[in-house]
Amino acid sequence: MQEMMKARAKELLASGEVTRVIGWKKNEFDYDITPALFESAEEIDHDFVYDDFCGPNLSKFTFQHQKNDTKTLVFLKPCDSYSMTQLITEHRVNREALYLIGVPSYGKIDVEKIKADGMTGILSIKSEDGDVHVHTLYGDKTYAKYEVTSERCLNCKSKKHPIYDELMGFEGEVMENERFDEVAKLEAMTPEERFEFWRGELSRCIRCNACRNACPACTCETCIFDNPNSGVDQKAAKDTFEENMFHIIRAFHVAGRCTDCGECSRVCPQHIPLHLLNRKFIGDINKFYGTYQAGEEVGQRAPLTNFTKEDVEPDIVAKGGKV
Amino acid sequence: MNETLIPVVGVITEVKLDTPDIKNFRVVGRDGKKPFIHKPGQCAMVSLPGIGEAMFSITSSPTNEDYMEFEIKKCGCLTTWLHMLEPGQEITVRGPYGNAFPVDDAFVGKDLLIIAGGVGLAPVRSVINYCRHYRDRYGKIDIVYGSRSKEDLAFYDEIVSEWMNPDEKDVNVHLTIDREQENWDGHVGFVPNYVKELNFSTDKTVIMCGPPIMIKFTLAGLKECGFDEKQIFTTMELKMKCGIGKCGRCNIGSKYVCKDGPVFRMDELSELPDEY
Amino acid sequence: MSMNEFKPKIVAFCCNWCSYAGADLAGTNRLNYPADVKIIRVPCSCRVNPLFILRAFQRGADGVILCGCHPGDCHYTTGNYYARRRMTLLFSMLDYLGIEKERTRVEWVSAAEGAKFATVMNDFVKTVTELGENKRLEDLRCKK
Amino acid sequence: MLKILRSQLDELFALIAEKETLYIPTDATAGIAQFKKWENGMKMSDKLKTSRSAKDFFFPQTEDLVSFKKTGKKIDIIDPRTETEDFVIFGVRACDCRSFDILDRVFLAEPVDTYYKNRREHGTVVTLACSKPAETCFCQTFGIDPTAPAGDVSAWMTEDAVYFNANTEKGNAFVDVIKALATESDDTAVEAQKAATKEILAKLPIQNLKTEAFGGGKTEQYFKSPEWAELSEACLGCGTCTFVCPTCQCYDIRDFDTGHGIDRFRCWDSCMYSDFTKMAHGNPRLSQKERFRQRFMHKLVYYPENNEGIFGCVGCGRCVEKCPISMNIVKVMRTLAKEDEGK
Repeated sequence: MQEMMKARAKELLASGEVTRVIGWKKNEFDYDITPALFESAEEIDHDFVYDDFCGPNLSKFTFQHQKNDTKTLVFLKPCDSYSMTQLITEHRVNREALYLIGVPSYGKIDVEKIKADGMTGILSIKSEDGDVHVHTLYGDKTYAKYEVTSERCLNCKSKKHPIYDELMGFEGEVMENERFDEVAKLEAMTPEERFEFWRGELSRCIRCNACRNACPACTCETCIFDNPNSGVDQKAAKDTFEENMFHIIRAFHVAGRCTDCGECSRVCPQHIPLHLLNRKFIGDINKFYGTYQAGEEVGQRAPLTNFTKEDVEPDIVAKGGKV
Repeated sequence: MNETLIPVVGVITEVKLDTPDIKNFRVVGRDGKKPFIHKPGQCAMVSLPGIGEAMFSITSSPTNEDYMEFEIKKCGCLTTWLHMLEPGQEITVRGPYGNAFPVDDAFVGKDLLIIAGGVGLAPVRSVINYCRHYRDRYGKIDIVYGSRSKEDLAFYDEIVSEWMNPDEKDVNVHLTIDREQENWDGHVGFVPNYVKELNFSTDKTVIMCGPPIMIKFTLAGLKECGFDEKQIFTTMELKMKCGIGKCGRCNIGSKYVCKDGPVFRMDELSELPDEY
Repeated sequence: MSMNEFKPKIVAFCCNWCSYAGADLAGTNRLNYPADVKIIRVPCSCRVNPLFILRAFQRGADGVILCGCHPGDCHYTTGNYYARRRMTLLFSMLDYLGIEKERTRVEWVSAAEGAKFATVMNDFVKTVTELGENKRLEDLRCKK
Repeated sequence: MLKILRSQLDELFALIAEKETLYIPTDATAGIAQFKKWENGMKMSDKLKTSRSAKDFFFPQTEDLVSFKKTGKKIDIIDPRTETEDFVIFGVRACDCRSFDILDRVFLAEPVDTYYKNRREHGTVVTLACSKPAETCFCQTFGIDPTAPAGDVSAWMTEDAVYFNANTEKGNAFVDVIKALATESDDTAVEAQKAATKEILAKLPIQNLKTEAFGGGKTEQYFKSPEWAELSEACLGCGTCTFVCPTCQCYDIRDFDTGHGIDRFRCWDSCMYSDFTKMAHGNPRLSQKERFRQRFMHKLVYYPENNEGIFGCVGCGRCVEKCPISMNIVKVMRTLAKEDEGK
């Protein structure tokens, strides 16, 4: 796949159809992937990579390239593709300035899972035929790929590309998944238990804003948490209330627009399962207002900017959320 | 122990609307004396608790023993609030911060050329009044000051009644405004051009403060006239939080404006990266 | 603080056109509801931003109730339909984070329903009193 | 050198905690270790590094500076501080320990930051030598020997025992406390561990980066480098690197209205944030490129310029691990050093 992508990118560059390519590039380690801009065939030959570690969602990296006269080629995984559709719906990107190629994703490896297993001094990680070979200074180990696949990929919502100019590989399907199981487990707890759970998770937050800045739905020019006139522009949580508030408000602001790409949890340096907040909103929206997947098609109306006269009453919450 | 991050209370004793968007605040401590001693060009952190804290230059001369003055232009959140204050209101101040103009060494015995634009007169006014106080130590003093209009000239009353007073020995004030207006018979035009027109002799020491664009063109003009960068002093301002070179945001290269500045000699400044 | 002494602080956001008038009516009809209910008048129930609700809790509210016109009766035609969706989702989220769902409520009270306003408030205060102090979404700095 | 059996570790912690508050690294959740106040039964993490650095102990993420009470036009100033209690941090790695020196040079320089100084005086740092360095470690680049960490007390942990060696006055006091449990020992086991670790260190992939290309006086050369644009291309502008960094010391001062007064507190800030230098009339660092450049120039050029050539990085590798887009100081150093060679 990587070679196909490289070849196609070079072809499009050579033909002048596009002048820039947004893809991924490898760093120091096998698992270290940076989104990168390529402008020549040499750069692509040298650095371009597409493998099981290419987690970063490229949809938001197109922002600075949409005012150019010439087109930018962007490779999109199915997740990125949903985010891109949502951004186009919200008029945040200029579709005309982009050339989108959908590429399949076979599940990305979460290196944190490998590290959490106690592996350190990792020199290389190779993913081949469903096995992941980890070579370290302190010995080698082989995992079955599903053991170290990231949570978001294990619960893949869709392998379909809602938008593309060109598709590589196959036309994927919307997947059956168990992504709401964890949410349901939390919902089944008592308020005390839930509170304890979230306190434990959110108290680790260092307010680095990585979740916000990586999120393809967080596209405000000035975030409310950066706006000195909002009264909530705190840089660091001085009190537990503020940790809660930041995450509640952030989740609320992307409610109905979050495509569940899982970037927030991937980038969190403190391993806070932020996707569980977003999934709660997604789950509730599905339950209360009918199944809705943000980024499924261009021009969809987001649930929170929409209503029906027959919407459920808010006391549904008090009744336990059963419609 | 000197608690640099804990301010002291200052009482506003007088507020004067100097121009449509600039107010002059007189501040003393609770004991009626000046909150602290400073040198010309130094700054203080002024704050209204709950609103914010910001660095302002102390515009009064150290030779003024009675009170401290701040000349504040309304342009952001804190300054808007400050403009709403009335005499008797308490604020907090801490300082003094930064270096000062070398009034006691490099300037001594020199002819001074002071160039200011808009509210940029505030920090150099301290120098002017200090030099007027110790008149014998310095040579001639030329002041070129410009603003958008006559109304926008800060300290206009003081300029006319004191600096331009015929009794004042060897102080020449050259005022200019940007555009023609009624009841103004002085010079019209931008400061950089006016400085060139006045064609000063190049043995003067220059002190300059004003908007970045004015500094840029005046500097170029002065160099054209034959001034050396070593003769020119200016004062800088960047966002500051601590005032003591620790919070890490007011640096230009390896220099912190709050600690190593705000007064820079032009040749020192040109060695620093262009990020201000 | 023992339970029988505990008086909850309740913030009630009331829409200007219906619920605030409803509260007025309750007052002129001399219907009793606890003084612990602090009413904040808003132009429309959909003016209430999630931050308002959180801020109320931060500043020491033990319960927050939002009152608006009955769906279909909004002065601005559709405001309360949006508010309905927002608050449903927000309160569900608060519950998910462990802030008991009984501490938050939405009620539709028209200008003519003074009696309903009083009943609702009495009932809500009773519920929150039983729950006790809000400790999960408070800002300790404001409690000093 | 004192020796305590690892089986006695719990006893040791209890003994220390009897006198002073004790903090040890412990596992918080999968893959994350953090310093926590020791309580009975708490196990020490066997992770190499805590997720956040140890700078929190002396320079916490948020701390109250001063409070104000406003009545009418009057303002009263209240110093909220109470005497800091003595505390012990156990298990600080060599890199984090060096970071305290770097922070000292900022906070203890005139005018002294008394908040920081107070904590520094009351804290005893017990370092722990590394025996299992990770691939992201590059402390040797900055002349740190992870097998012989500094601190008030240095400790080495082997399979079955922990060895202690006091380096300072405070360290001696600490050693006096733990003497009850310890036996005197020679340093054979420690030397063996050092040798073994050094062999591993030699095999680390990003150790020994070139530092010759950096230092004071290089401002002009690197400030205008064309490389910054490409390096900062993917930067998200989040504060992860600065917040996990043990040497990043920038802070913001903010006011919070509690409803009955004003709390002025300081909190960590990040030069990567767009509002870091934003003023009412403009911003000298408009794009992420300038902010990104500031962070690395500060560590590699500005800081050494002001501090006798000492770099503002300790090679702990946290930014290498945590950056959402895997951009880090290692890559910056390599790219710029290459550019330097080309000159």
